[in-house]
Amino acid sequence: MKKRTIMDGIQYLFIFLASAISIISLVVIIVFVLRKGLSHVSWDFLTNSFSPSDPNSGILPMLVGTLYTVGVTLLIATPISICSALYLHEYAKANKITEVIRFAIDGLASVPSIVYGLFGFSLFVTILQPFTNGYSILSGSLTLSIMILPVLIKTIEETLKTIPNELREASYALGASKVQTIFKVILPTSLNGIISAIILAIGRIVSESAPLLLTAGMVYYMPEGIFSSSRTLTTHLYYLASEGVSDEQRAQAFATATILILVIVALNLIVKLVARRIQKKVG
Amino acid sequence: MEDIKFEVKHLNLYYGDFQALKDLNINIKANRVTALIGPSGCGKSTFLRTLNRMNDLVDGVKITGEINMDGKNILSDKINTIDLRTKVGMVFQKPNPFPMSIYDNIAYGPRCQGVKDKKILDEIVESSLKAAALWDDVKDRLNKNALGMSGGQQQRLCIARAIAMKPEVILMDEPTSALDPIATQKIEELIDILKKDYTILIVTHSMQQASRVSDDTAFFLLGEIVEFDSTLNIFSNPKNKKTEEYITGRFG
Amino acid sequence: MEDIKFEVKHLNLYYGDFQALKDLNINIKANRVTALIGPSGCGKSTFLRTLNRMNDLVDGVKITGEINMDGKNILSDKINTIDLRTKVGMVFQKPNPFPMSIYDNIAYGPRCQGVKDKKILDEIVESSLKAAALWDDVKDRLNKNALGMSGGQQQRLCIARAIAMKPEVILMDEPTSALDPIATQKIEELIDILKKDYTILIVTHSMQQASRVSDDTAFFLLGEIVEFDSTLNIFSNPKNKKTEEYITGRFG
Amino acid sequence: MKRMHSKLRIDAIFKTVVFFFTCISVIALAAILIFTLLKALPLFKEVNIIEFITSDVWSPSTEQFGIASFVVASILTTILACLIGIPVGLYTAIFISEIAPKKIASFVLFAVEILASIPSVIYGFFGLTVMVPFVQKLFNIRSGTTLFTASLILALMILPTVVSLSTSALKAVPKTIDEGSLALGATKMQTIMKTKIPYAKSGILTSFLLGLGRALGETMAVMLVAGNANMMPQLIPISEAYLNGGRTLTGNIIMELAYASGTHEAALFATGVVLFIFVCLINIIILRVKRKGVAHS
Amino acid sequence: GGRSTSEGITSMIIGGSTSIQPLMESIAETYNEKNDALVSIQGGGSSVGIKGTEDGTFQLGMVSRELKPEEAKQLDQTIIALDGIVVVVHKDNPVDSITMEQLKDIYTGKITNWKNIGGANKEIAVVSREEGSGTRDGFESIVGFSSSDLIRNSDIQNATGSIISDVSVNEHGIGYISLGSLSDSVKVLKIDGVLPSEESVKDGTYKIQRAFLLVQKKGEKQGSELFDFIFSEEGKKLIEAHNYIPVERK
Ligand SMILES: Nc1ncnc2c1ncn2[C@@H]1O[C@H](COP(=O)(O)OP(=O)(O)OP(=O)(O)O)[C@@H](O)[C@H]1O
Ligand SMILES: Nc1ncnc2c1ncn2[C@@H]1O[C@H](COP(=O)(O)OP(=O)(O)OP(=O)(O)O)[C@@H](O)[C@H]1O
Ligand SMILES: [Mg+2]
Ligand SMILES: [Mg+2]
Ligand SMILES: O=P([O-])([O-])[O-]
Repeated sequence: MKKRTIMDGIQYLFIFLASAISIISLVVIIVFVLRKGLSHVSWDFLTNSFSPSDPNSGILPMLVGTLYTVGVTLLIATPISICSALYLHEYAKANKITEVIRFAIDGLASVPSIVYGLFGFSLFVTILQPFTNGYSILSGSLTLSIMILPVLIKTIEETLKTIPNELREASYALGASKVQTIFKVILPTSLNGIISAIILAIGRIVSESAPLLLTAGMVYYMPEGIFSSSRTLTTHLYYLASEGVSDEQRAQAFATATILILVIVALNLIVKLVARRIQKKVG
Repeated sequence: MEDIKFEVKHLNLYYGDFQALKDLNINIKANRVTALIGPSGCGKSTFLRTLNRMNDLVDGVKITGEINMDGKNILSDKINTIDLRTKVGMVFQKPNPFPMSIYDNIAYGPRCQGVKDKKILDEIVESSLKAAALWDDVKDRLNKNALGMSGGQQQRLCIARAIAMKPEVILMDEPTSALDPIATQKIEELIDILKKDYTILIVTHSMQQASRVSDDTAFFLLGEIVEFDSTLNIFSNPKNKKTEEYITGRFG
Repeated sequence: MEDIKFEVKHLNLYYGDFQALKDLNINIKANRVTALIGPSGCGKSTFLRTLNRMNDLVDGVKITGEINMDGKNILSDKINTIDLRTKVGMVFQKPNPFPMSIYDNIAYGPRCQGVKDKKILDEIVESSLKAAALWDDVKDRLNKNALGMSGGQQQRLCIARAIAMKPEVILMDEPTSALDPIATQKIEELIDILKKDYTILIVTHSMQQASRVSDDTAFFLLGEIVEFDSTLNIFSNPKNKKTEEYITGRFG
Repeated sequence: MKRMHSKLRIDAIFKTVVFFFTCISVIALAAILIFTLLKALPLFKEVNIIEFITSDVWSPSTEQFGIASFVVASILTTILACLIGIPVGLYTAIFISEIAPKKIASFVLFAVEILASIPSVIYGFFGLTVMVPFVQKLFNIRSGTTLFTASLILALMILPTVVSLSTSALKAVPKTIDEGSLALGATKMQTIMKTKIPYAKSGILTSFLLGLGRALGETMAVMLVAGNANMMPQLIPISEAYLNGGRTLTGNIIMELAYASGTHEAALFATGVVLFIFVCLINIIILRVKRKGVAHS
Repeated sequence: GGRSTSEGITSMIIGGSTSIQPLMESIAETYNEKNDALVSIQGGGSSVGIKGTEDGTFQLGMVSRELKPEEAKQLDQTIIALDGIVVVVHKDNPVDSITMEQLKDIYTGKITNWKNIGGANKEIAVVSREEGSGTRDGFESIVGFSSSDLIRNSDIQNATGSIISDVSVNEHGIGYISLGSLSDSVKVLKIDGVLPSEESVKDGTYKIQRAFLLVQKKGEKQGSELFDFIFSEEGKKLIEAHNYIPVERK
């Protein structure tokens, strides 16, 4: 009996230690960024355009560039992934074709982002240049939308799984067609889940850098449309962190990182709220 | 003699390699309540779901034989299942209202058929809820979410939803097994009323319920129908030894 | 008079604000089978799980009153629940073998107690499997994964697993409701054998099962014990009208 | 009747549309594979595949392309990252799913989710300014940009993957399993270690492998802290390997792509292909693990 | 020249060397303002600049190294400025000056401890740029060793800022960067007694220097107004403000 208590105690110790490490790392990173960055964040910083020669310039073009990239990427990826999730969960039979599709989606999920960069660069920037204007928001978004497909498909499929089969059967038993069932029962019921999947995807898009460097380019002007090259907040941060040499640029880097962290925390909070709403609805 | 609603001939059903129904032959009479009883896994639900082709949704199901409904073989490929299901309504074991308002739940079926006129829908909703003895409970909160109702109310809503399609047959798969005694009693009373207008098939695990609500009873065992007769005969004078053992509780 | 195993006094149990057990007073006799019956949600499982403090695991449970097992109040804070649970074994509704070999399943409990000697473990495994009437079925494949067994075998494995702890009491919560008739029969026969050595409490939904296997029966309703008597009396001559209605199937 | 048939036709059309969209994933994966391969092809006119993989001389200026040292560095960082990140992750998952009160558990999970979505550039930035000097002082070595530093950052980055997937695997263990164990007088810790973890084995393993994949594929953060030295890590003693700089496969690509042309560029795409093959191997293992998991439940 | 958008604004994309990028960004900024034009600057690297110019992604490429012969066949080059490559160490490093020979020995691994050149007893941590970098090209060719002779355990960073970060936190470190990117978080070494500055680069006493090029497809005459601006007095001021050395148009 004694020995058991000791063994248990050791395990508990490990568990608390590990959890402490997880939490502390997060706290350290966030504090590190915010402490140095928060003081430089101001309304002007958010609303001024950027100029490498002006230490007091801001990040408005990158905010806009990020919004553009998020918007275009979602516009491309959301319909594709909703359809894919619907196909996989509502239509697909357990056969070879489905297996291939699932393998492809798992494969896409594990392709390193740098390989996406290589691919996007050689296809969208180089070969399709007449259509994408080379380095552009469009090239970046096309690359990213392929990259986030698996996340979106999987999370949406998870939502579809939580819809009890009884609801589908109820609908069919009332003489509804499959399309009617999907549009009147399945999609409305999974709306919250789809929204939180999208918010998760936004997080991915916002934090991605390597593929965007190679496809959306580094122009810091206010983007004029999807054919403009543009920096997102993250590639801007990369630029400041790797090319920034002055103290002012360092400060800007930390401030940009601060904004990024705030955005990320906000997005995660929203996901949580949405998830809670789903739980209420189901439970 | 009463009208025959379903004439089942040599019905076999396979889930992949597993044969769940074995050469069933049975005539279900119109405007009566037929109870399907038998131990777990004997094929009651499977049979019930064959009557509105709900099994089509399951992968790898193979069916042979014939089921003639009013003389037409509903197992034929030519049958439009959507049509069939509007004629053969279904109520499930667990109440499964859609996560929308009570009104929308009832109006769901008609709307899927293309009914758009608000007045007609209003009428359908009211009459269906009345038929399901639910109107008085909910008439003041038709726009509330149906998930806020009690289990018994939800199950009556599901019955109302089926009635709204003006079906000819209502299939019920253990409709009260998730309900408390009082809600169960209400549903049983409702079945008694509904049988005037509808042909009703009900799967139940409760001998008591079968004897209370049904006119005819079919006893299933391992995918076969062992005995089919009037409920009175089955319970008072079973011909088959297995039937007797089952209803007296010696197994199952 | 028989020995009293559990003396329950003024037992109240709350899940948060909801009172699931209301002032229960009952004496469970040793080396007998006591059946707990009653409609769904009446508190049978809750009561059963109080006897081995399984409810401790549920958030927000509050218990008042006393349960004396062999004269010691097992609800006291001082009781070592781990000790208690080795004395009061439990078998669940759905067979829940661990995803490991048959041998390891049985050896699991003793190993958790620190038994390491292979010979002792071998002995325990063999005797427990024999006691659960499973030895002949599995003696040649003790190292096979337990999940490959049939449902009935799995449930007997779970009983063997409980027996391996050499408990004094075995609690069973609807142990056969997931099983087919033949497996059920085997378990019932097993219970009959086990009651010589163990005090057994069994929750069941089947009146037939209660009357077949138990010596005493307690009828629960809405968290209260309505009637507690020998099974014979309860089924042939219930004193309470509710009990009578329930066992004759007029509700529930 | 007319309308009924049109309903069925709409069903069929919709199914086709949905299927078409689903195929995009397959097409995309194939396209990625084909494009990286095509762009890598010119290399193999100059260098044979065996040499490319086994030579540790990478010298674009003399047209010598061998990635052995980068493969070794990738493997080394991935292994150490997993050795640190996986136990910490698994134990944190146990804390979240088994031990912590609900409120604390959801807070820790939330923290972990945030860790997951912090951009890797920030990890790199943090690593460069905090961890690199720290590691240098700690070991009193020439430079803090080492494979060890990279492994630490990677451990942090795979933590969320391991934690969140292991947590869901543990949470998915039916309650009946732990009740079964507790009812046999096992302690809570015995229940977790002896029954829940074996039960959730396939999910937990999958989380490990996905973490491994992430460590292997991570680019930005690693590039910023690993030092990127173009040399074969010295494996004996192992500290020699970890306390020196090194260059991973991903680092090699992002490092040089901007200045590469011709054969050099092809060699970088070929590096991408090798990375891709590694990831595919991991994926196949995951698939195996999942199959096993399905078989036992 | 360049492309014209519908409003008649000249828009042009210039891409390439990340060393020239900051300079060109501020040139473009002023130029755009004055001429109502839309010249945008893309990074990428010298090779990307060359490739991009050849395939039309960029109208002009920024190149911070010498063109290879086969590249020179395709492209016209214009030197727009000179740049000194300065050697930097940690601020607390007592060493102030170094000879070209020592520098070469350090970068090729013959000298591995600061004490050998009058510093503390500390192992030297060499930091270099990546293969293909214009800065590295210039540094190696003037200091006099080839890429494959670089000490193997040298840290490699692919950006000026990263080199500064690396060296600024490491008392063992030594690195080299573009004069225009110099920051006061690191210490500059004299080479053979000469401190790098605009003057010393211009008059040639500071030896490690290279040219910044803009390239375009042979025969094309894009952006001549931009070139006018670069070589105007205002342009030269901008170049000087960045600590580079303006040159005359050739
Ligand atoms: N989708 C399916 N795939 C394979 N086998 C199935 C499927 N559905 C049911 N079965 C099997 O078919 C047999 C009959 O099942 P069915 O659900 O009809 O039984 P039941 O009489 O309704 O039982 P219960 O009383 O438990 O509901 C069972 O052995 C069951 O395991
Ligand atoms: N963890 C819990 N939290 C809150 N309420 C609970 C919890 N577990 C059970 N209850 C409630 O306590 C009451 C008694 O439940 P219990 O499971 O004991 O019933 P039972 O008699 O075993 O029913 P059944 O026959 O359906 O198993 C029910 O109303 C149930 O909803
Ligand atoms: Mg059934
Ligand atoms: Mg219960
Ligand atoms: O960025 P570079 O100037 O070194 O090519």
